[in-house]
Amino acid sequence: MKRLNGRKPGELRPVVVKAGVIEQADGSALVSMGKTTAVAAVYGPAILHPRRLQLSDRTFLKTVYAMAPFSTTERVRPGRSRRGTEICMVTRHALEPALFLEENPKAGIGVYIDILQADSGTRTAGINAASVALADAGISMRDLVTSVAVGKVDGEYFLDLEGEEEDVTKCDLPIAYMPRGKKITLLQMDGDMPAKDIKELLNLAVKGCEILYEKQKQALKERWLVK
Amino acid sequence: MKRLNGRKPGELRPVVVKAGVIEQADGSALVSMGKTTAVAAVYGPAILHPRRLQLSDRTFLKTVYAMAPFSTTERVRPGRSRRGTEICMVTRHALEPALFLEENPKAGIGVYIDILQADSGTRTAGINAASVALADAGISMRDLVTSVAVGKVDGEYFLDLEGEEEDVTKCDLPIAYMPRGKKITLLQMDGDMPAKDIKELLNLAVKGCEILYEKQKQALKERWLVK
Amino acid sequence: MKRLNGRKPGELRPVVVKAGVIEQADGSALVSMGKTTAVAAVYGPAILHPRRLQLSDRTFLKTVYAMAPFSTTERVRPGRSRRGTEICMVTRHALEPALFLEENPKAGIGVYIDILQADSGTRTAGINAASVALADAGISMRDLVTSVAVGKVDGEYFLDLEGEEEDVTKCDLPIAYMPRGKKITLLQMDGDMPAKDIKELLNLAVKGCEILYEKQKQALKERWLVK
Amino acid sequence: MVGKVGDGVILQKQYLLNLASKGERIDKRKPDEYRKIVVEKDVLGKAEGSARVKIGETEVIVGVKIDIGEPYPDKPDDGVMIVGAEFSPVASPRFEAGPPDENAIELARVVDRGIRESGVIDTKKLCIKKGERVWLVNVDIHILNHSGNLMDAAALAAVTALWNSKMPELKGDKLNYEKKTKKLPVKFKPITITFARIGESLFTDPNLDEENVMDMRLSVAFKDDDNVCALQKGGIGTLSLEEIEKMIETAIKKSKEMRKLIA
Amino acid sequence: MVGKVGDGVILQKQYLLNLASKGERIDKRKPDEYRKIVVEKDVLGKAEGSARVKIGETEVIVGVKIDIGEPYPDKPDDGVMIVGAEFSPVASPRFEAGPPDENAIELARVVDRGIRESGVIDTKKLCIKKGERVWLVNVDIHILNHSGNLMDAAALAAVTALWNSKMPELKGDKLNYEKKTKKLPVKFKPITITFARIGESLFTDPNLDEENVMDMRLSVAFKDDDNVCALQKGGIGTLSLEEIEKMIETAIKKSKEMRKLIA
Amino acid sequence: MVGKVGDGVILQKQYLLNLASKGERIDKRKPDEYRKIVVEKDVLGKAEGSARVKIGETEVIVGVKIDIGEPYPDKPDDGVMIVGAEFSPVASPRFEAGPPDENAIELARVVDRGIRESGVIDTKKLCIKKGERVWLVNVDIHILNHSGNLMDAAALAAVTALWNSKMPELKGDKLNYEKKTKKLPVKFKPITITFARIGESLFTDPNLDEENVMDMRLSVAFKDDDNVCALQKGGIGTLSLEEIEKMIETAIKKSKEMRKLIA
Repeated sequence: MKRLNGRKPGELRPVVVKAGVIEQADGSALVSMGKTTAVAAVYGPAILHPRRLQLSDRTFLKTVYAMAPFSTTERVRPGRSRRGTEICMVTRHALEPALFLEENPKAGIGVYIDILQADSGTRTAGINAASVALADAGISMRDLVTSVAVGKVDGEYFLDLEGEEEDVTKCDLPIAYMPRGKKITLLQMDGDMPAKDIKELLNLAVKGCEILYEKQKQALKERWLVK
Repeated sequence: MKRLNGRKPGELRPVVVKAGVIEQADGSALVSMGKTTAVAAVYGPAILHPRRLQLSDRTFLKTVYAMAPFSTTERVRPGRSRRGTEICMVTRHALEPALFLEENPKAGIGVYIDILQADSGTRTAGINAASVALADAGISMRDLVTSVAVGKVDGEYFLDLEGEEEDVTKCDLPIAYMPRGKKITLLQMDGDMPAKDIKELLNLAVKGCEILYEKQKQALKERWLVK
Repeated sequence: MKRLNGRKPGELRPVVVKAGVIEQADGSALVSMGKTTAVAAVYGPAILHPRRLQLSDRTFLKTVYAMAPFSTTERVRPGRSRRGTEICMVTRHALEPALFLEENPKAGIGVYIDILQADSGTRTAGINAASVALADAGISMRDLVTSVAVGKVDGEYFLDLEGEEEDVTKCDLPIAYMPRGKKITLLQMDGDMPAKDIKELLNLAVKGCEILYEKQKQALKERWLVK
Repeated sequence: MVGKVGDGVILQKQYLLNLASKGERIDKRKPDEYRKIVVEKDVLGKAEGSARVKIGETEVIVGVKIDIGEPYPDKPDDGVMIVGAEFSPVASPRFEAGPPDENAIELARVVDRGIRESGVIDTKKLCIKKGERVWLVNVDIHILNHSGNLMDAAALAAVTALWNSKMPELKGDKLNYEKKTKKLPVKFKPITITFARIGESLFTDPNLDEENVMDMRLSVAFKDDDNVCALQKGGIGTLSLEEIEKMIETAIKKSKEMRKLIA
Repeated sequence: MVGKVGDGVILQKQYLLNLASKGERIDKRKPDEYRKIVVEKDVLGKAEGSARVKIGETEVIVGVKIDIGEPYPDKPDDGVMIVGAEFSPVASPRFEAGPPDENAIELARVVDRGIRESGVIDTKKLCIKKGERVWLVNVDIHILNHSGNLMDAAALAAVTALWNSKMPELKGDKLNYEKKTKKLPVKFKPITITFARIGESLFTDPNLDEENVMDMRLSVAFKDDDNVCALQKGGIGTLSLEEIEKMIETAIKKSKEMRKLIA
Repeated sequence: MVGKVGDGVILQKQYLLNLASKGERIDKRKPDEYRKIVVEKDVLGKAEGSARVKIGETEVIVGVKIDIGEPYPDKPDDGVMIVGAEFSPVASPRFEAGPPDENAIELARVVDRGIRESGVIDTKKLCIKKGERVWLVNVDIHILNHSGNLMDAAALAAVTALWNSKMPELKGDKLNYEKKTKKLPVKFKPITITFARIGESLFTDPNLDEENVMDMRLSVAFKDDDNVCALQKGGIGTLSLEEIEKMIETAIKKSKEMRKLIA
C-alpha cells in the first residue's frame, strides 16, 4: 500500500506546533499532525479547590481530553465516554514523569486537551500539545514529552498512522517518550505482531519522537524569543 | 384572528392569585392565568448547607422551576431540561432586584416553582407566584415582581398570550416588572418584529403588569387581614 | 401444581451458607438458596468519610444491593434501578434492628450484597448473607437476621418460592425475622389474599426462618472453630 | 438546601412518647382516627384523569396521562402502567430537586404494586395490537404538602384518578386528546391504610410529628372484597405477629369507610 | 478546579465604575466601539460548515454537522436544527468538564432562538420524506478563549458557519460526506449586539473585566431588514424602557457594520 | 465509603523496596513466579459461558451473556462483543457503587482490545442478517476479591468463559436460552502477563502490597502463536526499551504455561 500524500514509511505527517494560543490560559499550545488538530491549555499550579482533592505529598494533576462534536465525520456526542476516560488516564501517566509534582503538595495543575479535528493519532497529538503547554506555563519539567504512533502495513513499518492506514495496519502502537533520558512514558498496542517486530516498531517510534521533539522546542523558542 | 374566549387584545386571561397555599412552606402562592397554573413555595432565609454554597457578600437565592409530568398534553418527562435550566436562571435574575440579599450573607432562600398546568406563559405565572410567595414569607422586598408576555397577531398587539396564540404570534416577548420604580427585571423576545413595535409591545406589557400587581397585592391583603 | 425438584410445600430449597468468602473484607458470606446465590461483604466499622455522612447519634449503615449483569437470563444492565433502591432500603431496615448502632456514633459500616445468580428470592438470600457477614466481621448483634419468602399456589402454602412458582403464586410475601425475640424486621407482600391466609403464611415463613437460622449459626461455627 | 435547625426535637419526642404510653396523640385523635379527608376528582385540565387528596394538611395531586407505546416483551398483549412519584421541593424543605430519593421511590413502588398486582386495571383491554402497540398509563404522584402519611393520600389519589380516567380517541396512528372516548377499564378500588408505632401504641394516619418519632410503619392495602393486596413495613423497628394481625383487623374496617370517598 | 484568588477584584470594580461615570472604558474604547473582529470561514476539515470568530481576545469556533434524522412529530415536514454550546475547560479556569452549565445553556439557547424563530434556515427545504426523514443540522459552539462577549462572537460564528455550509450527498439511505452537493438553504444573516451596563453607562461588546463588574447585560439580534429577532436580558440589574429603546437604536447601526463581515 | 487509615504504608514501601533491591518479594516468590492459579469453568447457571479464576487471593468471575442486536453501521456483517467490568464494592473497601471508575474502565478496555483486535472471536460467524441482526456477546467481569493483578485474572477468566460459551437456540425471532446449540466461535486463547516494577526489579503477578508501591506496570498479551496482541503500560513510572524487550521475553514463556489452564 502506498501512503497517503506520497509519504515515505518513516516520515511524519506535516507537523505544526504553536505555543501560546489561548490568551487566558497560563500555558497553551496547538499541535497539528496532518489533519489531526489538538489544542491544550494549562491552568495552575494553584491552590486546589475543593480541598478534598488536595494530595498531601504531591500536586494533583488533572487531565481532561475531549473531542469537539465537529471533529469527526460522524458527529461526536458530548459527554463522557469510556474511551475518553482511558485516554485521560494514560495521558496523565504519560505527562507525570516529566513533572516535579512532589515539590508542590496541595496544589493543582489542570491540563485540558481539546481535539478540534480528528484523523488518527488524537491521543499522541494531545500529549504533544499538553507537553508544550506545560512548558509554556513555565512549569519546571525534567523534559518535554513527545508522542507518536506506529504500525505495520503490507510488511512495512509506518510512522505516524493516518486515516485509512489505521484500518489496515496489523497493529497500532502509540508511545510517549522523553528523549533526554530515553524513557518511554506511554505504551499501548493492540493488533497481532511477532515480538521481534515490536522492537523495530519501538525504534521507529522513538525516531519519530526525536523529530517531534525538535519541533516542540522550536515552537517554545519562537514563543519566548519573540516576546 | 379572534382571541380565544372572546378576549380583547389588551385583556388579561382570568387571573387567580392566592397566597399561603402550602402549609409547610415559609411562604407560598398559587397563580392561575387562564389554564396555566403555577404554585410557588419559599423556604428560608436560613443558614445555608452545605457551607460551600454560602456566599460571603449576599444571601444565596436558589430558584427551581419544574413542570409536573401531567401539566401538558404530551407528558413531561421528569428531570432537567435545557429549557428548564434557562428558566431557572432568568427567574432568579427577575426576582433578585426585588430583594435585599446583601443584608443576610451566608444565608439561603429557596424559591421552588411547580407548574401544575401549562397553557402558555408558565415562566411569567411562575414569577408572579414566586414574588407573592416571597412576600408571604415575610421577606423584605423593594417591590413585588410581576410578569406577563405580549405578542403581535394579525397586526394587533395581544396581551398575555394563550394556547394557539403562541403558535401564530409574530413574536413572543415576556417581561418581569417592578411597578413602583418602573423597572424591568426580565426581558426576552424571539420572533421577527420592527423596532418600533417593540416599544408598543413593552408599553402594553407594562400595563398588563400593573393590573397583575393589584391582584398580587389583593391576595396578600386577603391572606394577612383575615388571619 | 407439583413443586420443582419434588419439593414439599413447606420445604426450603437446598441451602448453602458459607462464612468468610472474601479475604479482603472484614466479614463476608455466601448464601445459596437453590439457584439463587448472594455474596455479602462487610467493611467497618470505621470512621466515616466524607464527614457530612456521619451521624451524631449512631453508626451510619450503608447497604448496597446489586445484581451482577450475568445473574439472570436477560442480562441486567449495570446501574441504579428503582427496584434496587427499594431493596437497599428494606434490607437496611431489616438489618438495623439487630445492630447496636447507637454505640458507635460517627462511624460507618458498609454492607455490600452482590447477587451472582438470580432465581427468585434475591432479597431474602441477600439479607441472609449480609447477616452472617456482619457476624463474621465480629460486629456485636442482638441476633442473626434470617429471611425467606412464602406464597400460595393451587390452594397450598409454599415456602421459599422458586422460579416459575413466583409467576403463579397468588401472593409473594417475604419476611425477615430475628428468631431469638420472635421479631419481624422486614415485611412486604403483593398479590390478592384473604386476611386469614396472611396469618398462615406468616407462620410458615417463621418456620422457614428457624431452619435457616440453624444453617447460619452452623456456618459461623465452621468458620470460627476450624480456624 | 435550606433547612431549619431541629431545636426541641428531642423534647418533642419525649412528649409524644409520654402521650402514646396513655394511648393519646398530639392532636387529640383516637388511635384509629384519620384526620379530615377531602377527595376531589378531575382537578387538572391536561390530564386524562386526576385527583387531589388532602388528609389533614397533607396534600397530594395525581395526574394520569394515557399514551401509546410498546408492550413488555414477556407480556405482549398487556397494556403498561407506570407509577412515578416526585417529592417536589415545593412540598417540604427536606425535598430536593433531582432524581427521586429512596422515599419517593418506595412511595411510587408501593402504590404501583398495590394497583398492579391486585389486577385493578384490566390490562388485557389495553392491548391495541399484540406485541406491537398497547396503551401506556402514566400515573404521576405529585406531593404538594407533606404533613405525614403520604402513602395513604397518594394511594387514594391514584385510585381516584384512575377510576375517573377517560381514554383519548385513537384515530389511525394518532391520538386526539381533545376527544375522550370511554373510561379506563378499572375494576377495583384498593385502599391503603397506614399505621405508625410510637412506643407501644399503634396509630393510624400518622401526622408529620408522629412520623418523625415513630420507629415502625406498616401499610396494608385492601381490595373491595377485603382481600389484602399489599403489605409494606417501613422504618427500623420490628413487628410481632400479634401486632400484624391486630393492624390488619383494624385496617379492614377503616378501608371500607375510606373507599366510599371515591366516586 | 484550579482557580486564582480574586485579589484586587473590589479595587478593579471601583476603578471601572469611576471610568464608567465619565463614559470611559478600561481599554480606551468608545461606549459603542467593538474590539477588533476577525471572521474566518471553513476552518474545520470534518465539518459541513465552520467559522472562527475573534472579538479581541475572545475566540469561538463553530462547526456545523449535517446528518439525517426524524422530524419532530408536530412538524413532520421541517428539518431540525440543534444548537449546542460547550464551555471547554481549555477556554477558562472557570469552566469545568461536565454537563453544560447554565451560562453555556443560555448561550446555546439564545443563539438557537435568534436563528430558529426568525426563519433563517428554510427548514421546509430540509424535508426528505414527510414525517419520516429530514435533514438534521447540528450547530456546535466551541469556546476557545473567553475574554468577554461570548454571545456576539458565538452568534456571528454560527451564522457565518451556516451561511457557508454545504450539504453532503444523499445516495439512497447513505450519506457521502466526501461529496458536497449544494449549499444549506440559509436566508438571512441575523446579527447579535450585546451591551453591558456599568454604573449608569451602557457599553457595547463588554470585555471580561467589564463583564465581571457589570450589573446587567442586554443582547439584541437583528435580521437583514433591521427587524429585531431576539432580545435577552442577563444579570441581576434592572432596565428602564428608555434604556431599551436607546440600545436598540445603537444596535441597529452596529449590526449593519458587523453583517458585512459574513461572506 | 468506609476506609481504613493507611498506617504504616510508608514503612511498608521502604520494606518492599529493600527486598526488591535484592530481587526478593514479600511473599518469597521468585521475580517471575505466579501465585497459585485456579481456573473453574461453567460456574454460573444463567450465563451462556462463565469462569472463576483465582490468582492467590484475587478472585474474578466472568459471565458471558449472548443476545441478538444490531450490528455497527460500519461493520454490517460482524457480530458485536462488549466487555464490561464492575469493581463491586464487595471486593474492596476502595470500590464504590456507581459508574465504573477509570481503573475499571481501563481493565475492561484492555481485556476488550486483547480479545477484539487479535481476532479471537470469529465475528463473521456471528452475523444473522447483514446490516440488521447479529449476535451480541456481552462479557462481564465481576471482581470478587481484589488482591492484586486483576488484569491477568480478568483476561484469563474472560477467555476461559468465551472458550466454553454455548449459543442459545434461535427460533424465528426468539431466543431459547434453555436450549444451547453450538459453541461460540472462538479461535485463540490470548493470555495476558503483567509485570510491576518495584525499585529496579521487575516482578510478574504483583500482589496488592506490591501494586501499592510499584511505580509502573506493564501488561503483555500473547496469542497461541506467540504473537503479541496487546500492550498496556500503567502507572506514572517510565520504561526503557531494554526493559520492554526483557519483559516480552519472559512473558512469552509464562503465557505458554498459563494457556494450559484453559480447557
